[in-house]
Amino acid sequence: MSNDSSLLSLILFTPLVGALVLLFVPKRQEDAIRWIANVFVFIGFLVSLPLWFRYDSANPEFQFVERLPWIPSIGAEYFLGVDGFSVLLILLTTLMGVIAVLSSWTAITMRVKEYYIFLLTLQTGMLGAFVSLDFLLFFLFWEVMLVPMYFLIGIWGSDNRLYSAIKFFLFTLVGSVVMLLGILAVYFYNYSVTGVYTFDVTQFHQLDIPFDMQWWIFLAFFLGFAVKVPMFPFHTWLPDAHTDAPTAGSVILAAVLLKMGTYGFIRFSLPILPEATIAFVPLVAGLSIIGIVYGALVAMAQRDWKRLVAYSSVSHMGMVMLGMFALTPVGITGSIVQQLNHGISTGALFLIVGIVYERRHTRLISEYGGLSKIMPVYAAVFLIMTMSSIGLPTLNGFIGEILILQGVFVVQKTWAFFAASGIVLGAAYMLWLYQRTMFGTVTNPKNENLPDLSMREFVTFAPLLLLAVWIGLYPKPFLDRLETSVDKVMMRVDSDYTPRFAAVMDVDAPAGAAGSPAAIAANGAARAGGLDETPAEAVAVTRVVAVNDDPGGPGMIEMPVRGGGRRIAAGN
Amino acid sequence: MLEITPLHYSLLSAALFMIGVIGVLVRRNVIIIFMSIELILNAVNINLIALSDQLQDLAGQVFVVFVIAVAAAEAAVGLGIIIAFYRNKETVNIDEIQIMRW
Amino acid sequence: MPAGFTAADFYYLLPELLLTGGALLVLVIDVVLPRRDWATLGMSLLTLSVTGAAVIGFTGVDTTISAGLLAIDGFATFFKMIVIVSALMTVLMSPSYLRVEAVRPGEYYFLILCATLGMLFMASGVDLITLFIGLETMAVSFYILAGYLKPSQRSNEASVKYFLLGAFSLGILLYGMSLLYGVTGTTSLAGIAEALASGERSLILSLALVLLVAGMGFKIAAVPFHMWAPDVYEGAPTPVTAYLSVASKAASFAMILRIFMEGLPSLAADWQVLFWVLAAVTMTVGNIAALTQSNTKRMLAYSSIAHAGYILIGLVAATERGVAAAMVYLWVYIFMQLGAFAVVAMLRRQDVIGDELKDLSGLYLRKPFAAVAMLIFMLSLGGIPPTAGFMGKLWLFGAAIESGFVWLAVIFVVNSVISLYYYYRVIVFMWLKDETVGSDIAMGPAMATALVIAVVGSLLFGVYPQLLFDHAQLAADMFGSAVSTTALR
Amino acid sequence: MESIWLIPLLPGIGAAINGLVGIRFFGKRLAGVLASFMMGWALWLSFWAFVELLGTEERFHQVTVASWIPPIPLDTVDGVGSFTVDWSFTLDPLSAMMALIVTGIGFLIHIYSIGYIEHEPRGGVARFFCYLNLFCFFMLTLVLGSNFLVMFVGWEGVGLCSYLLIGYWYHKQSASDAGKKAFIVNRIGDWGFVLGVFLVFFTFGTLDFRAVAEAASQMPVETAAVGFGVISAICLLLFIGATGKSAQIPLYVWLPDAMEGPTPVSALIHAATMVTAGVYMVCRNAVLFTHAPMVMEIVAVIGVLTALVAATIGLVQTDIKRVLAYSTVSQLGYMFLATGVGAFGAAAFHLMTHAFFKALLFLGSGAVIHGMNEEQDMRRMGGLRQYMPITALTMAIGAVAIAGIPPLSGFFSKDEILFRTFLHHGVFVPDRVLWGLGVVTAMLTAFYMFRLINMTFFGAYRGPAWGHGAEEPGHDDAGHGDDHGAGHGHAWHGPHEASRWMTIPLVVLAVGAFFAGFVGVPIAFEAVWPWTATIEHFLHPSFVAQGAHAVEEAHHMSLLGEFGLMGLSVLVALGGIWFAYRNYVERPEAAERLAESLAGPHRVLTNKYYVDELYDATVVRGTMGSAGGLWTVDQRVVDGAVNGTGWTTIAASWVSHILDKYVVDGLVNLTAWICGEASYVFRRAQTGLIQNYAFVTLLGVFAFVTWFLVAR
Repeated sequence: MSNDSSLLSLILFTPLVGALVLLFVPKRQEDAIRWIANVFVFIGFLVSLPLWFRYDSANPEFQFVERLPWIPSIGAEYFLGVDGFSVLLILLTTLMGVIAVLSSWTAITMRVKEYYIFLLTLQTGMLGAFVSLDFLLFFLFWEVMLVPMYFLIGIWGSDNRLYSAIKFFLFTLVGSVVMLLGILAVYFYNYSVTGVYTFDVTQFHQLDIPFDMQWWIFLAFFLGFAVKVPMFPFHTWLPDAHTDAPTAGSVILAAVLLKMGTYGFIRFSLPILPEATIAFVPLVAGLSIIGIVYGALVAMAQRDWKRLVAYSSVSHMGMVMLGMFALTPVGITGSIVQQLNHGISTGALFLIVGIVYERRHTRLISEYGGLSKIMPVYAAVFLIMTMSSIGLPTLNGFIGEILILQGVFVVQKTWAFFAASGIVLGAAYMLWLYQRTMFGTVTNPKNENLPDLSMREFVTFAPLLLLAVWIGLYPKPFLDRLETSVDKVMMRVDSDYTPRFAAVMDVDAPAGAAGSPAAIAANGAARAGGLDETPAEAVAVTRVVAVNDDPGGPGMIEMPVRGGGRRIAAGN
Repeated sequence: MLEITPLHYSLLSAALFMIGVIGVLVRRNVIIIFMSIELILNAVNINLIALSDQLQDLAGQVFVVFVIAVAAAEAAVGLGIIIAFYRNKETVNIDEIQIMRW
Repeated sequence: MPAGFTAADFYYLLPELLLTGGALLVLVIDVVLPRRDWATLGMSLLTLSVTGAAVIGFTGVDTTISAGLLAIDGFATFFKMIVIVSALMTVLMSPSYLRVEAVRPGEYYFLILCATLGMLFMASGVDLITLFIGLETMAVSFYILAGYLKPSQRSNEASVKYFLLGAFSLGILLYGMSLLYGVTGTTSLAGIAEALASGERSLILSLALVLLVAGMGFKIAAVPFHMWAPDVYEGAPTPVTAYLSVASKAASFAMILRIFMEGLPSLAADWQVLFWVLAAVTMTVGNIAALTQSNTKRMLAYSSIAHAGYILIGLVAATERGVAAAMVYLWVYIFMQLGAFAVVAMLRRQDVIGDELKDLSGLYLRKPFAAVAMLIFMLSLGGIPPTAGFMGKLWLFGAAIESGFVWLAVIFVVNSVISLYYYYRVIVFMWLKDETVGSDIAMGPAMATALVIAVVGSLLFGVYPQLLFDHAQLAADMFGSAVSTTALR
Repeated sequence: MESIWLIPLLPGIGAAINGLVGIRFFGKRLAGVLASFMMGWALWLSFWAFVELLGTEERFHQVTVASWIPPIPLDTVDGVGSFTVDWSFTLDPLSAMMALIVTGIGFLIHIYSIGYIEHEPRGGVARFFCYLNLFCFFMLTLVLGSNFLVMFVGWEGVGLCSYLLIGYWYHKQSASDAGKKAFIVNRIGDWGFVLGVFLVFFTFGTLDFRAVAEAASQMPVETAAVGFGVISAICLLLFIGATGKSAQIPLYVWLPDAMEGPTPVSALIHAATMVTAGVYMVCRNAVLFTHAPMVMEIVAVIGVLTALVAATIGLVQTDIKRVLAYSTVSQLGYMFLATGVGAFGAAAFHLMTHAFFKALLFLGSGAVIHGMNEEQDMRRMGGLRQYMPITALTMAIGAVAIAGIPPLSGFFSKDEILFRTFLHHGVFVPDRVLWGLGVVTAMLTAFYMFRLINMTFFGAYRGPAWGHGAEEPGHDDAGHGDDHGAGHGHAWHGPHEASRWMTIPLVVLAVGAFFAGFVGVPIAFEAVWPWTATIEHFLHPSFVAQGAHAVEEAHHMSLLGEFGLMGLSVLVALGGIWFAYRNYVERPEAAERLAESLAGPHRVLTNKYYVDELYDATVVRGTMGSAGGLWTVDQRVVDGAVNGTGWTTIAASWVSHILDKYVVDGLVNLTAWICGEASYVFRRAQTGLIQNYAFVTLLGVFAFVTWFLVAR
């Protein structure tokens, strides 16, 4: 394990430092401000790259851990650490940050300084939520994000920005303060059991909270996270916020902010409240499916380009939630991958709207048409991203959707049946949009001289295109990184689940106890000693199938486990 | 012959208190309202004295001294305030003290 | 109860003595150097600083002096610091305001210091008599301060209202105290607690309880005893309003906590219910009424009412954590509330009264620092991390949940969301609107210092609240729980 | 054989080069040549892979390139399985044959396209070849993929390319509409397909075709007695996918519209390759389907009905490409009929021969359209054989082949299907009914094909006149092919033969269409032709599970009977041809008179195109009537239903939108409104009067006291 003791802090605070530096740059030096913001956010991306290479995907523990006392009197700590979920989401965040900042170069012409300060602060807030392993710290960052986002919408947004901004803010706030109550309930319960005041999430992951209490806490968490996701019927802030936000704001909102909700579910709701999670599966799945179909249908009726994409988010995030609450490893894996995909493709779609909006200052679909002829490169990028969004194989969306639907299917066929209809509807509204904007003849004279993508604009798309194809063709590195994290969640929600990393676990651990948290801890301790010796033992111990020498995870053990898998819900 | 018990004092005090309260609620002249408040304070004083006597405890009487002193201070300050107000507004009708509302 | 005074009594009274001396000196200086505003200002600041230092000097002391009339303990020290820091900030934000209003600062500072003195006694009083004296010292000073702008009808009116209603509520409070005295036979809080320990109840006791709650409720502006607050806050000079809304509230809370936690713990079941209702109604009415205000001061008044409701939650919980939560909240509250009023005070110019929301419009263009500061105060009042307000709310949440008052916590949650709406209206005016009115805004060094203190306080205790928590916890521990913590259901 | 993964990859690379570089920088010819070269290379590789395959005993080779989705535990019917998918490709007889068809025909069509597309602007040409290569990439992935998901990659990918190519002239509303329609209708099928795939995994714990087949072969056949089991469900779901991709009832409506695309596209995608993917998929899962006889029956019924309905509609079409489109639908129906009766070999055989003659016919029609300056209406053609002899000859060969006249290829494959259908014993459908419908369809096929040939190449020229540059041909029937981009502004000099780029592929295909049938000569000819049923024997291993190398059951029937059936089908075909000849070539005036007397004076010769329509009607009478009716049905009902569905969806979406705006969001805003109103109420309570305030205070006190007295 190669843990740099302060890598996460570095990643976390680079954007904030950038914001602080910007504070001291004179307001009029707009280009300097732009350069500084771009440089800092790019450095932020660069320093996050080691996470990709150094993350040990065979290690079930949290990695790159940093732990300092923060508020000892209530047991809150500055406790950072990442696992597979957060690594991917952090990388997504830093990358989307670069893209968002870069895409704002010409789009933002007023109050430039404040704009970049808010954008960079937002970046730190989002990263903080992903790296925090202290629940209070998480909550702190979770709330911190709201303010810059509020300003991004409220100051640099379009027509109805004040309404949208306050709606976004209050809506998400309602959810999150209720969530805070839930957090405190867990906190005090933990105290009553262990006698220690702590917000340590890894400790919470080992709690066995009584079911009644779990039920209520789940509800509290649910409100907080579901608003952010957003799940039907808590989604109405989203179209407004998206529509009125500036392009970079929409991109960040879609690509990263929405992931907070799903991340919250997977990091907190599922492992801390496993029984309640199982009890709530029908509700969540139902809402997700409604969200999928409903979001798609409403998207189809939109006349506003951005609003259409916003509603498509509702649909896609419904898919993500459904996959997660299938509570199968495939479903959860798919759900995380789909989060990345949604970030990539919807982020790109918002950029795409942003580009014509910047040129024409209208988002009405009817204002456009025939752009293929005028802006061929733009049309090609849009096409690829449309295909990514509707889940065309070889592009990223497909991997996520197929994993989710497959994972859902084995649990409850009817869910998959309805959810898969999203595939058809998704194709319908996206292609219709594409046709209305890109195809046909140029009827609006204002469109005749629109310039095609500039080099800078193309550069904002390039990484997204690359990622879309990469995940589509070879998602293995991503899936590998999720493996142990998914297994850990699965072990919480399914006591019979045999994790894949069981193969590298302690030899003495009895098979039945392999899934217990204690065993993980023991294993973690054992592994701290040295990674290299374990695979050899592992081969001797259990049913190891193949040692894979993928560059992403040296020494990773793959093992398709057969055994008494418990069916979660009423599958037949 | 009726014996005057502490209860009687308390009843007197309560009556005085209510008179003061009603005075505060119904009178229109600020000065009279202020005097009603003084009535309330005196109700308190009677109560305290009677109880002090009943309990054979001096604290109650000490308390009364302080209340009287404070009432005097309040009277001074209060009348000053009312005069200041009167200078501006030329009225001490309480119904006209309503610039600030809602 | 040993008779007579000892040297130790005077030693422990050092802060109060210093403050009294300083206050008198201010008066003297005002006479000696009539046109030197800086002299009275300097003297006031010096007095407050020295007093503060003296208070800090008694950290860790836990004793009762003056024949059991005053307690010098962590709780008292904590509240004294709250009062002194707010007094300092109030003094700092005053000079420019007083200059614009063209009033003599000497007596003004004297009265501020007098009010402070009263509050110090409220913080350390453990006898109904001392508490009453302290309360009145404070109240009478405020009656005058509220009407300090003699030519202003609004100020006059505020003064009259505050005076009449204050005296009225004083009557109610005193009547309650007299009944309590009758039931228990003592004015000492410890004695009262002892007398009531048996748990006997009577009608008179209930009546006394309700009257006490009503009387104190008036001071902290809890609904339905809050009616005076918006009008007085609006009419009083802005720095006075600031001081009134922060320090008088903090001192009153100190008094409430003393009386109920130390004097009436055996009646906890009764007053918990009372305060539960009071808290819920107060925060709801305060927040909702604030939603549609267009006057900043009035809005902040309602907000202050709502905050009183929040803080009452700590009392409802009636545990060490609850008390600590209330203390933490009051401490962080001074920074955000005083800061907000400081910005409003700053907006007062010759041509602009500056207390309307629209006067904030375009502030970010004129005084970016003030706009940022106000943003932080608003976020803090709304309880958004990483500001101090969040940490305060966190403690209150925690106290409520730990004691099992989940529904109250939910009401609290809903209210904090509602409250954000009107705090955001302020932000909208400052940041999202560009029109500016009136002449340029000046920010003197004193005002700047006040703002900086407020900003630093609002942020520091949000990011690293440990110091504060420790003190609050320590101070609250002396009460013990009035009720056994109901474990989470 | 190890490098079969290169076969799809090569066109993929071609597409990438043309797409990334070509659109900007390549000349028209270079783009075409590059794309064709890639296809040629792929053809070469396919050919050698095929040869190598013949050399192996096992006739099966699988190449895994990389892991795609690494193993993740997932529940299946029996315990925890492992969901994993590899990028792996399979070469077996079926895929080898398909690869040859795709690369072979694809190569020819690429070459043809170089000539066809040369009037397009430069970037457009590269774009066209990019799409075309991309299509081949996906099609070959589909064909060679060795598990459901890799196949699905191709399956969806060809859909995308189809979308792009149909909408190639995207500035035309009808073209982009058609592309969109094709994609969405296909997606509906895909919805069934993916559910089928999920069920496959859930049932078998794997997605590999071979493993699935093996596992399925261990399970009981789900006959009517056993009931509709899980395999039947899988097959039904997969078949839904096939109906979308292969344009079967009820999802066939997109295919005729797809003719908006350039003709080479129609030839390659909508005739020879993509639309046969459904058939291929069913054949690929032959083992599964044979275990679900009830679904087989459904497949057969759908197939034959599609064949019949499409053929009848084809009778009255006047657009040359639409005739061919309906013909394709009809022929695909035949193929499904074959799979439905268990004759997978026959289906694959017909698939192959169809690829030849239908590609030929489409390319021929493309040459005609090209020569007629984008005219597609057959009523404006006639007598073209003198202007474009090669086209006429090759198309005639194609028509004879599709009509089923021996010894051309169509005869053998179609006859095999009819023969096997004749022998088939259905589950629900009475014996011989399917066969009877098939024979009727055969006759209709012969008729409409020769109607097409006759109207186009025989008789008098009915098209627009042409001058020497100045005169523009009249286009009063708008909607067909006027304005195909900037490249068509040149003056038209009358019908003319196409360039070499186009005629050479026609000739090659004609040769293929002529001789391809000889690989599948019926066993009845054993005496005269020793290599009978070669293709069926060759393909057989693909249709059975590994290790189950039982010889295909013999289909016994007397030689006389078998020849009798052949004779009958030939006769029927000749009958159709004769009918067409009689009414379109021999006595058109007579038919006109007939029309006059039967249809009433108001429909007489008002318009010469209209006369042709009426002429058709009077000649074919009842068939005509029902066909016209069905056309209407297709337009109004089936298509209407599709549009109706679309409309309903849009309506539903609007309802949802309104719901969202006024109810869901309304609740949110309502809350805000209530708060605002409450705020107003509280404000009004603040009267400013001291006595009111005192009164409220007292009220509070009284309330508390009362509460204490009453409640406690």
